[in-house]
Formats: sequence, structure tokens, C-alpha cells
Amino acid sequence: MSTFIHQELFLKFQQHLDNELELKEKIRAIVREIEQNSKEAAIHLQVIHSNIEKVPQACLEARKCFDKCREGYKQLAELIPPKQYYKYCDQWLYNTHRVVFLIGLTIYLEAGFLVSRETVAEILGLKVSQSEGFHLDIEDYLMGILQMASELSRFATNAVTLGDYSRPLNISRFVSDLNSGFRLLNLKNDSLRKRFDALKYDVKRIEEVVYDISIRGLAPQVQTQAQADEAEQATDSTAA
Amino acid sequence: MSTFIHQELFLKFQQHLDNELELKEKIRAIVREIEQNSKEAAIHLQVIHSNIEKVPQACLEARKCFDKCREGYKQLAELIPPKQYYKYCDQWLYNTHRVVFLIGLTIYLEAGFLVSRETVAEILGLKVSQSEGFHLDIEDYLMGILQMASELSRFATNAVTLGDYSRPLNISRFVSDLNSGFRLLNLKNDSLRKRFDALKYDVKRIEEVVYDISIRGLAPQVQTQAQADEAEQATDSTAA
Amino acid sequence: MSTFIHQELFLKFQQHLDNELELKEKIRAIVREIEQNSKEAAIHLQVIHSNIEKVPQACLEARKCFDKCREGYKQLAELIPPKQYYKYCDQWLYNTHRVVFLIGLTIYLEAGFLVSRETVAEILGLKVSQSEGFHLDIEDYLMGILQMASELSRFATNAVTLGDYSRPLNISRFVSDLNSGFRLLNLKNDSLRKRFDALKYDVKRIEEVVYDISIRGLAPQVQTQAQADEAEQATDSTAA
Amino acid sequence: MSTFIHQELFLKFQQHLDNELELKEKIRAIVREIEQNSKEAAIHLQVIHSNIEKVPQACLEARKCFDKCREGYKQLAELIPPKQYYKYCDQWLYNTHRVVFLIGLTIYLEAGFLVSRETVAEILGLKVSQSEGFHLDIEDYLMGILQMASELSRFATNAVTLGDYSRPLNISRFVSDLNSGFRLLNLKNDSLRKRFDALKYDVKRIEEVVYDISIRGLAPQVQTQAQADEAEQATDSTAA
Amino acid sequence: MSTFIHQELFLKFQQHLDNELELKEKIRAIVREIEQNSKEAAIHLQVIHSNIEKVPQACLEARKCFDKCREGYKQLAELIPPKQYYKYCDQWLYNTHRVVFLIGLTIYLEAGFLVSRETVAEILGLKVSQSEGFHLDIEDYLMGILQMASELSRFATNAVTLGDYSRPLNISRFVSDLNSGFRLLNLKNDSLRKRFDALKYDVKRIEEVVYDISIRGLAPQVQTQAQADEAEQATDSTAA
Amino acid sequence: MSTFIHQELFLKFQQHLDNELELKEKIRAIVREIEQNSKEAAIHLQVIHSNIEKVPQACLEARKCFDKCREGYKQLAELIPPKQYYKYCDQWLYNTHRVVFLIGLTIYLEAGFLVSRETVAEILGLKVSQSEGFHLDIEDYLMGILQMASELSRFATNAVTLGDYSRPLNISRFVSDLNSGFRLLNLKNDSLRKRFDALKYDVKRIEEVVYDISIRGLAPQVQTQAQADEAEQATDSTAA
Amino acid sequence: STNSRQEEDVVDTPVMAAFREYAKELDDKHDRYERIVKMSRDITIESKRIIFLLHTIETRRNNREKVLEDAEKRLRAVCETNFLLIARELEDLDQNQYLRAFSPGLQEFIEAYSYFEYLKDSSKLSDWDDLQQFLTYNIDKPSSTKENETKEEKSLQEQTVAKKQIVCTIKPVEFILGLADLGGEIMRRCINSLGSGDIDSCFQACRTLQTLYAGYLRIRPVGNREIPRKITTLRQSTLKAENVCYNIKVRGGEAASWDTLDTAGFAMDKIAHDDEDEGFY
Amino acid sequence: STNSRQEEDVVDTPVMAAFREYAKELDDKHDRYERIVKMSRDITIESKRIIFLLHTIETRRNNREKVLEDAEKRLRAVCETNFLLIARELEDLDQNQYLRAFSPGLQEFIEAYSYFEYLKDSSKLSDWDDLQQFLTYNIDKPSSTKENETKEEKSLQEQTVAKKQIVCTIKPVEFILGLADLGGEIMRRCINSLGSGDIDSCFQACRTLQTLYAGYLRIRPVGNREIPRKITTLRQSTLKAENVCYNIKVRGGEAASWDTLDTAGFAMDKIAHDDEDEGFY
Ligand SMILES: [Mn+2]
Ligand SMILES: [Mn+2]
Repeated sequence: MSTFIHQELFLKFQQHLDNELELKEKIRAIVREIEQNSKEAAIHLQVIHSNIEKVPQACLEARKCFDKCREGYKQLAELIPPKQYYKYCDQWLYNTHRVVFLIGLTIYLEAGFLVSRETVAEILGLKVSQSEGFHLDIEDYLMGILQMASELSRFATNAVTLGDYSRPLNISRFVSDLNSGFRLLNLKNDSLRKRFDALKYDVKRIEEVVYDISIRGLAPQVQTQAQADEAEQATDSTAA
Repeated sequence: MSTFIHQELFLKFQQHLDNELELKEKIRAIVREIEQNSKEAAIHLQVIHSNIEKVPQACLEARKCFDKCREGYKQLAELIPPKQYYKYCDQWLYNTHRVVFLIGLTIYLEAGFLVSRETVAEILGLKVSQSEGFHLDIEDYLMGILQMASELSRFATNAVTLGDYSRPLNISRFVSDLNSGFRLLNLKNDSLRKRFDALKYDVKRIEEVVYDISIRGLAPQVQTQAQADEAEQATDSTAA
Repeated sequence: MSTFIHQELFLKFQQHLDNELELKEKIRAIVREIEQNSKEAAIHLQVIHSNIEKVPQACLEARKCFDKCREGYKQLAELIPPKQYYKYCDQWLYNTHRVVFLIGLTIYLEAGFLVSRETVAEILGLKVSQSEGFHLDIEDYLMGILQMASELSRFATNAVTLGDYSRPLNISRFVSDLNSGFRLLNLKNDSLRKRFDALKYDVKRIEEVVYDISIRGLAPQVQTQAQADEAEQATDSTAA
Repeated sequence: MSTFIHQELFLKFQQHLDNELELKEKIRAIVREIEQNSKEAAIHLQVIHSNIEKVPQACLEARKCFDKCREGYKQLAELIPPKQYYKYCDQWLYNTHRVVFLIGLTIYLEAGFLVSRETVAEILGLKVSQSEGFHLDIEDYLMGILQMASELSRFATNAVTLGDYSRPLNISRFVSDLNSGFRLLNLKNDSLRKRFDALKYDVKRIEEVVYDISIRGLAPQVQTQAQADEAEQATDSTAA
Repeated sequence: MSTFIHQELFLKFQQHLDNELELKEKIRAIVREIEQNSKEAAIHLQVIHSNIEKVPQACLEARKCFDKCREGYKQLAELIPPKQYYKYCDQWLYNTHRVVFLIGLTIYLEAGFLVSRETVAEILGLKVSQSEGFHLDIEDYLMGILQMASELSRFATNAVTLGDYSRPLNISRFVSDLNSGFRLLNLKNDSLRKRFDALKYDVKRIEEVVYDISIRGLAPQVQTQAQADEAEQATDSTAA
Repeated sequence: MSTFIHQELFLKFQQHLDNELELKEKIRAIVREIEQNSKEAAIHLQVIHSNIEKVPQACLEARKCFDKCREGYKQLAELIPPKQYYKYCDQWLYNTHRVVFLIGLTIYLEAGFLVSRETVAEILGLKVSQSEGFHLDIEDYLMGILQMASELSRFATNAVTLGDYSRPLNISRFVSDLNSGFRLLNLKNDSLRKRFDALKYDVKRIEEVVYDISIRGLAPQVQTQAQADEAEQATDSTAA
Repeated sequence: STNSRQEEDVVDTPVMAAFREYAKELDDKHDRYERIVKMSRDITIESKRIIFLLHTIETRRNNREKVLEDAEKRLRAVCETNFLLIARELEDLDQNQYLRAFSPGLQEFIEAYSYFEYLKDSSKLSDWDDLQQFLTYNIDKPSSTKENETKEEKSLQEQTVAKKQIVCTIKPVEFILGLADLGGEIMRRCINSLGSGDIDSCFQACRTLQTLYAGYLRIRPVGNREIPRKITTLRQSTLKAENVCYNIKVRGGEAASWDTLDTAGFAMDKIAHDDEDEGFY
Repeated sequence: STNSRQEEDVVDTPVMAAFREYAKELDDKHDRYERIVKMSRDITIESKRIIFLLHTIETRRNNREKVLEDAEKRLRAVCETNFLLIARELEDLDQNQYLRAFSPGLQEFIEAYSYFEYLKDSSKLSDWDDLQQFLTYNIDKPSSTKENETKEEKSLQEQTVAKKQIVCTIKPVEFILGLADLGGEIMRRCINSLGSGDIDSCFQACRTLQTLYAGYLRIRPVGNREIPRKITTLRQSTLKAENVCYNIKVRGGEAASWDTLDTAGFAMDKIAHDDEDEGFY
């Protein structure tokens, strides 16, 4: 090679390519670990469809898994150079959606309300704003919440089977709220939009369950919306 | 909407969506401006194929255009939040490749050597390392350099037509160096790889021109490689 | 013509291909035979959707068909050279999945439990481990089991139509157990994974049937999970 | 043009192309006519989904449309050279499937049984065997019949809405028979196979309708399969 | 199965499917045989690219292969029912195009002119008009001829390498004639049209070969078009 | 049936579609006529690749064809309702591009300069501005001009074969001028852009021909750019 | 984004001079196209918002009159401001030339307007000719947006300066495409009405969808690929609405049977009073 | 990545217990697959590097012997280390089961080896049977990587413990696919030889490609979709090499004619001496 071009440039570039490959493999290994832990949480939480008594225990176990996930995200945060979040995030976002769903479900089971983005971020050790560091985007939070709605519709059905008639009413208000919120948005034609379109069917199924309960007078009590709102906090202890 | 979910969440998210749309449109406007300026530089530099005397003037004009491009990149750098470079970069990289090519060509015409990534970055007001701010990735630098090689192969042909027999020899060593450098790399099957595959044909065409010149004894002088290297700096003044 | 490359190489290869083709055609003939027998078993077992009284008889007929399938697999085992199972297995696996499904269904109808891989292998005259000879892979066993779950969801619906309200409860526990089992597996992104994703819909449908029965008080008796487990063995005789 | 090639060849070929174009345009005009008439029949028969009383009248109107279709097929038969049926049949088969479906539906509504290929052929003025002339292939007959099954699943739903609870039971037996028939076949991986796969969903949907009626005690009477078979002939007159 | 549908319909249809499958397999076996023979002819004719002296011998060998192809077509003609040519022809047309190409090439090498459709049909034992029986459509003849043009463009290149400078001139006139002929046609947007579009590149490539020869004064003699036309008959004997 | 939606709406719409279809078929007939005439012009002009002496005659013949095309366009202009040009223009634009190309070529052969849009419009009896009536859009004019450039690259090659070394020099300046012109345009990512991208290859090919002539000293005379400009008008008479 | 900057330094050939003109013409077209696209996007967004507003009508909320009034005002505003802008851009031009630029907005507007009519219980759906009058404008003077017109054009316009009609044409095909989307909204209405217990609305929606679908079955869409796709979607919407009605029927029937058993009289009672109170969910 | 962690807390049904076993079996397979993929990737990279090394052979640099020696050492090393690892993984298994995992590496190795033979001027290209011996290993004892084997298996192996042959099978199809890629390398060799003025190599490469292409024409690839694709690529490589020779011929012919005119004797002289000196570029 002559004086025109320094071979060094290409050595440096090869170095760059090798580094990137290595980084991607490290990310993949961590993501697989997080995935494994989130899967475990999912298995614990399956109990909601068959045995309501075991729910509190399942929530505790799930939280242990989330702790392990947090460790994984911590490793990711250390690994990814600060400004390169968007260069690599496709590798873990799919799994993040699932973890958000599972955390949302756990919080709902424990406390009966919608987990906030701030709380999810805290549980996973993520920042809320990207300026502060490795963060949780609002889109990804919402993707997880929509996944949760789908699980709740199944939960409503099985709760009835297990003889719990108040849970579906509670779920119905919860999911209906979510639906109203999403209807306010002008969504682009992306994955979030598709997921939201699926929500409508979850809403419908839950409404049918509520209808079935109501028509048979199985609803715990006739209550006005105001009463319903009051009753809300109480519900969960009854149900669990 | 009830107490489960605060409508605020969705208002905030809508705000977020709107902001993003607005940001994208601003980026698009700036990129269009940069594009216009790089196009103008390209038009000036076309003169290399028809009138070698006007080359120095064309380089001056092109540099004015690069100044305007730098202004555009400055605006982009101010617009894009620091950590979101990779979220939006697809919008301007295609054009960046062209500007790198044109700067590379200008420097080669003016001084006869390969522009370094550092120099390109400086001309465009970009950083070399992404940790310092809005930067020029090495992949994008190389994409531009490969585009330049293609233009140089055309230049070699037309230089002969215009009676300049030393230019092709110079170009040949230049492009052959580039080729050797790229052959050292393990490239993935991406756009850079495709562009490099095209380089081989440019190399071949230039070699044919050199062959034609040599066979007819039109080469300025028979020289050893060592002499060639020495002669290199002198060549450009002769050629221009 | 180059002397380095001898045309015999290609003639030898073509000979090899021709031999392989011949073997493949022999396999195809046997597989078609097995297919015919498994189809017949499927037709017999269709009776579950219309006439529950005829089920025991259908199981007997199906078992005759499985015997014929076993003969087919025996022929295959003799035909395939040792350690070439995976070279040709694509030709029969599609059908193996169906036979596994039908055997699983038959055993469930007869005895109410999940057929083991060992039992399926025995019925079809296959080995369980690859080292012992012509065998049944775990993936293929699982594919068949998932197909069965789908048929059971249809069975649950039609059982209600035919006035049998205990069968769906039994199916629900059976499939839910299966679902928990599958959740333990780490599935790659392959056909097994896709089929497993479909299981969710089967589970949901069955849960809805159970729900319909429960909310109308049509379930044979309200029982705790513990009682349910006890009752399980008894159910099948009642239902059949 | 020189002596190598005679221009005549191309003139002759152009003639051939022109003839073919003309033939195709004639076919297209006739097919459009048939299409229009089959569409009109379809519109008349839409009434089954909203007003059962008007069904007999709709059948009469549909039959008038079939008469017009027959005229179209007669023209086609005269136009197509005997050996070229399969060269052009793609132009009309799509529509033939629809006409078969509509005839099948009409006969089912009028008489409650599955129209035979012979009857369809007669109504459309086609031969059954291709050796006799312009004919109706069995595949095309079956494609139409499968389309009909899909419409019947919609009909079952709407019949319930219109308060007719016996119709779905009848449809269920009808479509289940069809399903059993198709299960006997070894279909290739072609359009008929795809259509048959869709039939499974129609069957499932109809079974769910019957399930919904049964679990709510809306079915006209609880009857054993044996009784059902007896009752079958009587049902249609009641329903129509 | 109940009274709705006669199982017989499906048995009859299965019979029909089985017959068709058998016919197709017979066709496939014959076509494979023809393919093998045409491939062998192709291999013999490859010699034009490396050894011009062996061309006459290669033509003889190729003709033997065509004889074997004719036997295959004879078997096809006996097998296919008269009215079903267009139902099955897709199975062999692809190969027919190749045989036509090879026959065209052989005739061009032997005699220097374009083979007529009649001659091709005769060599392969086919009829020219479909009313007479198993025939060769003009489209298929032309597809083969266009394939030949592509091979001739390669031949022109290699002839130069082998030191034959007159052959390319002859090929150029030949292919240019073909091109003029096709330009007369109004082609639909089909495979023939696509193949014709490719011809343009072949023409261009051959013209470039002639250009390269001419600009270097390698052409056998400078001659006017008039002289060229005269010389044409003589050329072939020289070249072969 | 709902009274809100009246079926007349759809009948009215179908009427509208039928009328449109009729008009489209009339247009198609005229366009086919124009196509035939432009094709004939193309055939006449093919002579440039084989016999330069016949070029003037070919231009005369081509002009007769353009006259016939003009008649066709006149009929179109009468047929298309005012301000509906853009509703139907897709039917003839493809052909218009070809006619523009052929007129451009003819004018270049006759007079050596680029035909203006006004002249093309005049020859075809079209208006230049949309407000005056049936017109020739700038995009369509440019598409035709780009097609011409492609033909000229082939012409340059064949001119050398025919011994005319001045023509390629003339073409090179002509096309290079055209290229500079096109670079001034801001093209969207449409078909014009794609066609313009292809121009680069034409320019390159022509430059290589000029290169071949120059390096062999075959150029009519060594001249400065200034002399070249002067010489330009003279060239064409020499060449033709 | 013109090329005026280079003009000084490059010596022009006649070809270059001509191409500078061409560049201007192309830029003009392109700019106009972009402007119209933006106008159309505004119409799309506003139309979607009006549809959203119309979906808030609920019998039990008793807000029908109010919402319809609001929606009508906003629909008129779209005609009188947004479409007027487009009509000005298209003045004297062949409307088909920029059709693709404003077609999305136009179709969404047609969808919104026809959905408004549906909810208003109009006796008859307006067709394209009816709607055309909303998008026809009388203007006093030549529009000021056109500046680069030639002198002849100007003098021609001066003669008609007093009054001039400009339009934004609704082509029948656009209408039919926009109307097809109405099916989706009515289907949504059907599902939402089920949610709020307004059974009558469900059946009305289903009947309307069936009629709409039957109408589209009449169309023989030669050479238009979008219409068949829309018909497929419309069929699916119809099936969904039919399913809703089916569910009402089977569940309603069930309720009736429970009712006769006197175990669920209370529940039925609730259904009857749905119109007045907040319902049970 | 096993599921051992859950085992404690969940009460197992028999189904669950069985599935835990299945999970292990699946994980084992998957892990083995991944290990083999990585081994294959190493072979691919090293083979590509050997090919790159072989391309550095240039007549004028006189480095042929040295490079061939190096390449042969590295090829042997690939056989004796990398492929041995795979053979150990596949011990006692049906080789076809993990074929897709190591096929890329194997094909690249075949390409490298046959390119080595080509440059070595071997009298005859080795076929799959010839190469197979390189990938056949005699090992002293059962491999230690297999730990979860059953007792019976162990006792069986103990009988044969003294000597055992393990292999990494080269299937004919793999060989044919790998060999097809040789075409690309020979084409590259042809182009590079043109660059360094080694005309003989160009013609040799072209002839070899023509022969190779003719060989592939013989194959009737029933049911294999990759072979036709490779043949298309091979045809293109052949055409490229033919074009190179064509260019040498027309330019060489031209040089000859210039030569007779005695104006370029000097240039021809240079070509003749290309083998010794550094050439003119
Ligand atoms: Mn909509
Ligand atoms: Mn390779």
C-alpha cells in the first residue's frame, strides 16, 4: 500500500466492526437472561386463572423475578454507551413490553390500580426521561399495558368460573378507562395502533361477562358510579 | 373516565406524538436545504469531465457549498436531542454520504490525497467521536469515499480524452490503495459491502485506462514504484 | 477444457442424486399408506362431535388404524439407512404429528390422561431415543399434543350441545395442565412455537365454555380444586 | 431486414397475437355479462340475512338470473375452440365458482339438500364430462359448494337473530356432512385445499351457534342423533 | 354421514384426483427424460465457447440428443388427452423452450440461418397447428429463439477470444435481424415481452464486440452494407 | 333493509363507471393507432445503426409517421372532455414518451440540436400549457428526451463500427449538455428520476467511446473546446 | 428551493437556459402538490376528530342534539375554509392532476359527513352531487395566490373579474371509496351501542350495514383495485355487526327464559331503565 | 438456561414433571446446536481468511510456494481442530440432524480447499470421498463431553474404548454447493491476474470456469433450490472471466498491430517482462 491511504484507517475500522459484533453478542446474552426471568414471573402469575388464593404468593414470587430483571437492565445500562440507546434497543424492547405487562398485572393484583410509568421504571431500575440515562419510553410502557388488558379479559372469565363476581366489574372499569384513554390519541399506523385495535375485543369480552353477571343478579351489589368508585379500593381484598 | 387511569397520561402521550411529528418535519426541512447545497457542489464539480482548467475554480465554489452544508448540520445538531442521534439519522445519512463524496473529491483535486474522516468532520462541523456530540460515523465516511472512487473512474476516462495522461496513473494508485484497504475487512452483508463490490469494477476500468496508456507509451515517464511515490505530490500541479 | 476438473465428479454426483430420488419415491409410497390409515382413524374419531355414545367403538376402530400405521413405520425403519433419519424425515413428520394427535385423543377418551411419549412410541413401534433406532422426537410428540388440544376445544363446545356439562370441566383442567407444561419449555422461533401460540386461543375458548356452564349453574357440582382432582378419574367413565 | 430471417414470420405472428387478443376481448365481454347476472342473483339472495319471509321470492328471482347466466355460457361454448378450454378458462372460472355457490344456496333454501354437479351443469347448460363439450369440472363445482358453506355460517348467525332457532341445527348437520366428505380426500396444496381449510372455521362457527342455542335452552327440542336423523326431512319445510 | 350428501360424490372425486396425480407423474417422468437429453445436447454445444474445431462434431452429437427428445414428445402426445394440452403444458414448455434454443443454435452453426418453426416441429415430431394434434405453439418457438440470441452474444465474445473476428460480424447481422423482427410486434406484458427486453441487451453487447473489433482494425475487411449482404452466404462456411 | 341508504346511489355510480369504461375503450383504440405509427417511425430510424447513408430518407419517413400520430392526438383531444386530461392520460403517456424520443432523434439527425418542447408539441399538434387545451407536459417531454439519450449511446458505438469517428464526439457534447441540464432539476423519487439515473450509464458509455477514439488518435482533429464549439454546426452535415 | 443561486457563475448553453425554465415549472408543480397535501392532511385530522365527536353520542347521556349541532358546524367550517383553500389552488386547473394530493382528506370528509347524516336520521344519504354544492364557491376576484401567470391569462380573467365560481370536485369514485369507510364507523357504533345498552341502535346499525353491503355488491369495479379491498372490509364490518345482534338475541332470549323462571326479573328491569340512568357499567 | 429455579415452589402434576424432562431435552439440543453454529462460524472465518491469503499469490511477487505452504498448514489445522470439535459433538448422532448448523462452515472449507488445489496445479480436484478422510478421526476413548448418557450406553462404549472412529460427514450435496462457490474465487483470480499482467493465469482460470460450468450443467437438481441459484451465479462468473479473456485478446491484438507499426515495441516489451519486475502499476 502506498502513501495515499493509511492502512491504519482500515485496521481501525475492522476494530470498530469487531467491537460492535461483540457488543451485540453481549447484549443478546443479557437479554436472554432477562427473558428467562420474565418468563418465570409469567409462570407464577398464571395462577390467577386457576386458584385465586395463591395470587398474593404469586405476586411475591413475580416481584423476585422483577428484581432479577432489574439486574439485567442494570447490566444493559452499563453496557450501552449513553448515546447509542436507539442503535441497539430493538434487541430488548420486545421483552421489555412483556415485563411491563407482568409488572402492571402484579400491581393491579396487589393494589387494584394501573401502574404508572414511573413505578415500572423504578421497579426495573430505568429512568423515565432519556436525558437521565437508560430509560423506558412511553410507547414501550403503553405496549406492555395493552398486553395486560388482554390477560385481564381472560382473568375476568375465569374469575367467574372460580366464583368471584366482583372482580370482573372491577376489571371492566379498569379496561374501559384504558380504552377511553387510547381513543383520545391520534395513533400512527404502527405496532401500538395494531395492539390498540386488539384492545377493543378485550373490552367487548369483558363487557359480555359483566352483562352475564348483571342479568343474573350475581353482581355483588347494585351501586351508582359514585359508590363504585368508593368501593374500588375494597374490592381487591374481597377478591383475593 | 374514572379514577383508575388519569387522562393526563394520554394527553401527555399525545403531546409526545405531536412533538415527534413536528421534530421530524423540522429535520426534513433542514435536510432538504443541505441536499440543495450538496447538489450545487456536485454541479460545480462536474466540470472535471469537460474542462480541466476550470477545476480550481470549481473547488472554490464547492467549498462555499460545503460551508452552507455545515450550517445545515449545525442546525440539525441543535435540533436533535443529544441521545437521539440514532433515532432519526436515517433521514440525513443518505445525503451525508454524498457530501462526504464531494468533499473527498474536492480535496483530491486540490491536494491529491485521501481526505481523512477528521477533515471531513471539520469541514461539516461534525464531531469524530459520538461522545463529543453530533458526529460522523466511520461507516458513513467510507460510504462517501466509495462513491468518490466511482466518480474517479469516470474522471480517469475523460482525462485521457482531454489529453491528460498522468492523471489516470495517479487515480489508479489511489483507487487501488482503497481497494487493498477494503479487502482487509470482514464486512457484513450490508450496504457498505454492496458498495465495495461495485468498487471492483471501478478498479478494473481504471486499470484498463492505464493499460491503454502504457501500451502506447503515453505514460509521462517510466518510473519505479519508488519514483512513483515521489512523483505523486508533483502530479497534481502538472495535471491541473 | 481444463484437466483439473473431471466430468466424472458430476456423473458420480448425479448417480448419488438418482439413488436418493429412488429412495424418496419408495418412502413417499409408504407415507401415503400411513397417511391413509391415519385419515381413517381421524374419520372414526370425528364421532366425538356428534354422538358420544359411539366414542368407545370409535376408539377401538382408531386403534386398528394405528396398528396399520405401525406396520408402515416398520417399513420406513427398514428402508432408511442407519443414521439417515434426519435426511428424509420431512417426508413423514407432517403425518406423524397427526398420528400422535389421534393417539393422544384416543388415550384421553379411553383413560382421561395425557399419553406419554413412550406410549405413543410403543403404539407406533418407534424408539424413544435416537441411538436405539427409528425414533419419535420430542418436538414431534409435542406438535401432535398441541393439535389434540385444538380438537379438544372443539370437543368441549360440542359436548355442551350434546348435553354433557362435565366433559368441558374435565377438558379444561386437562388442557390447562398441558398449558402449564408447555410454559416450562424454552421454544425457539419455530413451528412448535407458532403452534404453541395457537394453544392460547384453545385454552381461552375452553375457559369460556366452562364459564358459560358455571354462570348458569349447569356444572355437575361445585367442588374445590382438591375434590376436582379426586373426581378426575371418575369423570371419564361418566362422560363416555 | 436481410436474408437471415423472413419478415413474414413476424407478420404471421402478429396476426396470431391480434386474433388471440380479439378472442380474449370477446370472452371478457361475455364473462362480464355473466358476472353481472350472478351478482344480481347474489343481491337477491342477501335477503336471507334480514328477512326470511322473502326467501322464496328471492329464490325465484335468482333462478331468473341463472337462466341469463346459462345464455352467457352458451355463447362461451360457441366461442371457444374445442381444444382450448384450458387455455382460456381462467377468465371465467372465478365467476363460475360464484354461480355454483348461488345455485347451491338456492337449492338448499328451496329443497334443503345439496345440489348435485349434474343439476348445476344442467341449470347452466354445461356438460358434465369434458369429452361431451363445454363442461363443469368437479373441482369448480366443489369450489362453489365450499363458498356456499361460508355463506351458510353467516346465515346460521342471522337466522338466530331473526328468531329462527331450528335453522342453525339444520345447517350444522348439512355443513358437518360436507366436512366429513372433504375429510375423505387427499387434496393437493392448491386453491381447493385452501378453501377447505377455511371450511373448518365455518364448521367451528356454526357449532358455536348451535352451542349458544343449546346452552341457553333455545334449541327447538332436545333430541338424540337418532331422532335428529328422523326429523331431518321435516325440518326444511318448517324453516323455509 | 347423513342423507344430505352422498359419500359417493367424494369417492368419485377422489378417483378423479388419483387419476390426475398418476397422469401428472407419468408426464413428469417423460419430461425428465426429455430434459436429460436436452441437457446433454447443451453440454455438447458448450464447445463453441472453447474450441471451434469441434463444433461440427458437437452438432452431430446434439442432433442425436434431439432424436431422443422426439421420442419423449411422442410419448407425451400419446399420453395427453386431445383436449387437455393446455391443462398440462406448463410441465414441459419450460423445457421445450430450451430444446428449441438448442436446435436453433445447431442449425445456425451448421447452416448459418434461422431455423423455421416447421423445421423445429419436424425435428421434435410435433405438429405446427394444434388442430392436427400435439403441437408447437409459435410463442414457444419464439421463446426458444430468443434464448438462442443470448447464447450467441456469449459466442460472439468467445469467438473473438479464439481469434475468429468474422463470426461476431455474422452474429451481429443475424441478431440485429431478429431484433428488427420483434420490433414489429405488439407484445403483451408477458414472459415473451420480458425475454424480448433481454434481447436488447444481447444486441447491445454484440454491437460492442463488433465495435471493439472495428475500432482496433481487427475486422476481416472494411465493407459497405451492400458488400456485407453479398458476403453473407460465404461467411458461414469460413467460420464453421 | 335500511331506508337511509338507497340503492339508486349504486345504480347511478355503476352507470357512471360504465360510461367511463366506454370512453376508455374508445381511447384505447385511438392510442393503439398512434402506437402503430410511432412504432413504424422507430423501425425507419433503426437504420442509424447499420447504414448512415439512409438516415436522411429515414427522417423523412419518420416525419410522415409523426403526421399520422398528430391525427391520432387530435382525435384524442376531441374525445377527452375539458379538464379531464389527467383522468385518462395514463393510457397514452407511455406512447407519448416514445414519440417524443423519436421526434427528438429525428431533429438531432436532421439539425444536430435538442428539440424544444414547443417544437415537439407543434409536430404532434399539442398545446404547451394545460390552460390552452390538450397539452404536452414537461415531465413527458423530458422522459422522451432521456429515452433518446439512451439510443444515442448505442448510435455512438455503431457509428464507430461504420467508420464515422466524428459522430461520437458530437453525441458526447450533445448528451453531456443534456446531462448538465438535467442536473439542474429537483426530481422527486419518481419514474423520471429513475430514468435520469440511467442517463449516467449512457453518458459513461459515450465517454468511453470518445476515449477509445481519442487514445487511438482517430478523432478527426485535435481541437480546443472553443474550436469544438465552432465546429459543431459543421459536423452534422459531414456525418449525415 | 429554486436554483437561482447558480445562475451567475455557470455559462449557459441554450439547453441549460431551457432547463432552468423546466426546473422552475417542476418546482412550482411540486410545491403546489405539497401545499395541497398539507391542506388535505388538515382535513383528514379534523374529519377524524368530528367522527370521534360523533361517537360520543349516547342515548343515556342525552347529548345527541348538542353533538350533532357541534359536528355540523365543524363540517361546514371544513368546507368553507379548508376545501376553499384547495379550490383556490386548483383554480383553472384540471382537478384530476392533484387528485392524489387531496384524495385522502376528501374521502375522510365524505366518511365524516355521511356518518353525521346517518346519526342525524336523515331520510336519505347524500350522494356526490349533493355534497358538491358545499365545495362550490363564488369568489369576487381572481385569487391572489397565482402570481406567475402570463399576461394573456390575466386579461382573460379581468373580463370575468366580477364573479367567478371555483370548486373542489368530488369525483364519484372518491365518494364511493369514502362511503365504504362509513361501514367501519357504523360497525363501531354498533359495538359501542351494545356497550351502553342501546339495543335499538345496534339493530339499526346492523340493518344499515347490510343495506350498504348489498349496495356495494352491485358495483362492478373495472380496473379499480381499491374498491374490492374496501368491499372485503365492509363485509367483515357487516359480519361483526351481525354477530353483535346475534349475541343480543341469544343473551336476550336467555334473559327472557330466566325471567319466566322469576329469578332475574331484577336484571331485566335494569335493561328497561337503561335509557335513564347510568347503567350498570 | 434451565428451569431448575422454579422446581422448588410449584407443586408438580405428572404432566409438569414430564415437561420438565422435555424442557431439558430441548435445551440440550438447542445448546448443542448453538455450540455447533459457533464452531461453524469459526471455520467460515478461517476459510475466508485462507482464501484471502491464497489471493495474494502473484507471479511477479514470486510468493507462490510460500503462500501455498502456509495455506496448507492452516487448512490442516482447521481439519484437526475445528472440525474435530464438531465431530465430537456429533459422536454417535445422525449427522443430518445438525447439518444446517455446520453446513455454512463446511461449504466454505470445501471452497477454500478446492481453491487451494486449483492454485497448487493439482492434476485432479478432490471429491467428497477424498476430503472425507481429513474429517475422520481416531480417538482413544469415549469423548468426555457427553455426561448425561445412560448406563447401558456407557457399558457399550467401554467395550470399544480402545479405539474409535468419529467423523464429520461431508455430504455430496454440501460438496457440490461449496464447490460452486469456487467459481467466484476463480473469477476473482482471473480479474486479479489481469491486473498483475499474468495473462496465462487469466486463460487458465477461464478454461477452468468453462469446464466447471459444463459440469454443473449435467446436474438435474431435483428438489434442491440452491443448486440452480448457484449455477446462475457460476454462469455469471464464467461470463465475466470470458470477458476478461476477450479484453486481453482485443487489446493484445491491438498491441500486436501497434507493434508491427513499430510505435509501441517498448510497451510490448514490458508485458514480456511482467513476470520479473513490478510491472507498470
Ligand atoms: Mn374511519
Ligand atoms: Mn467465496
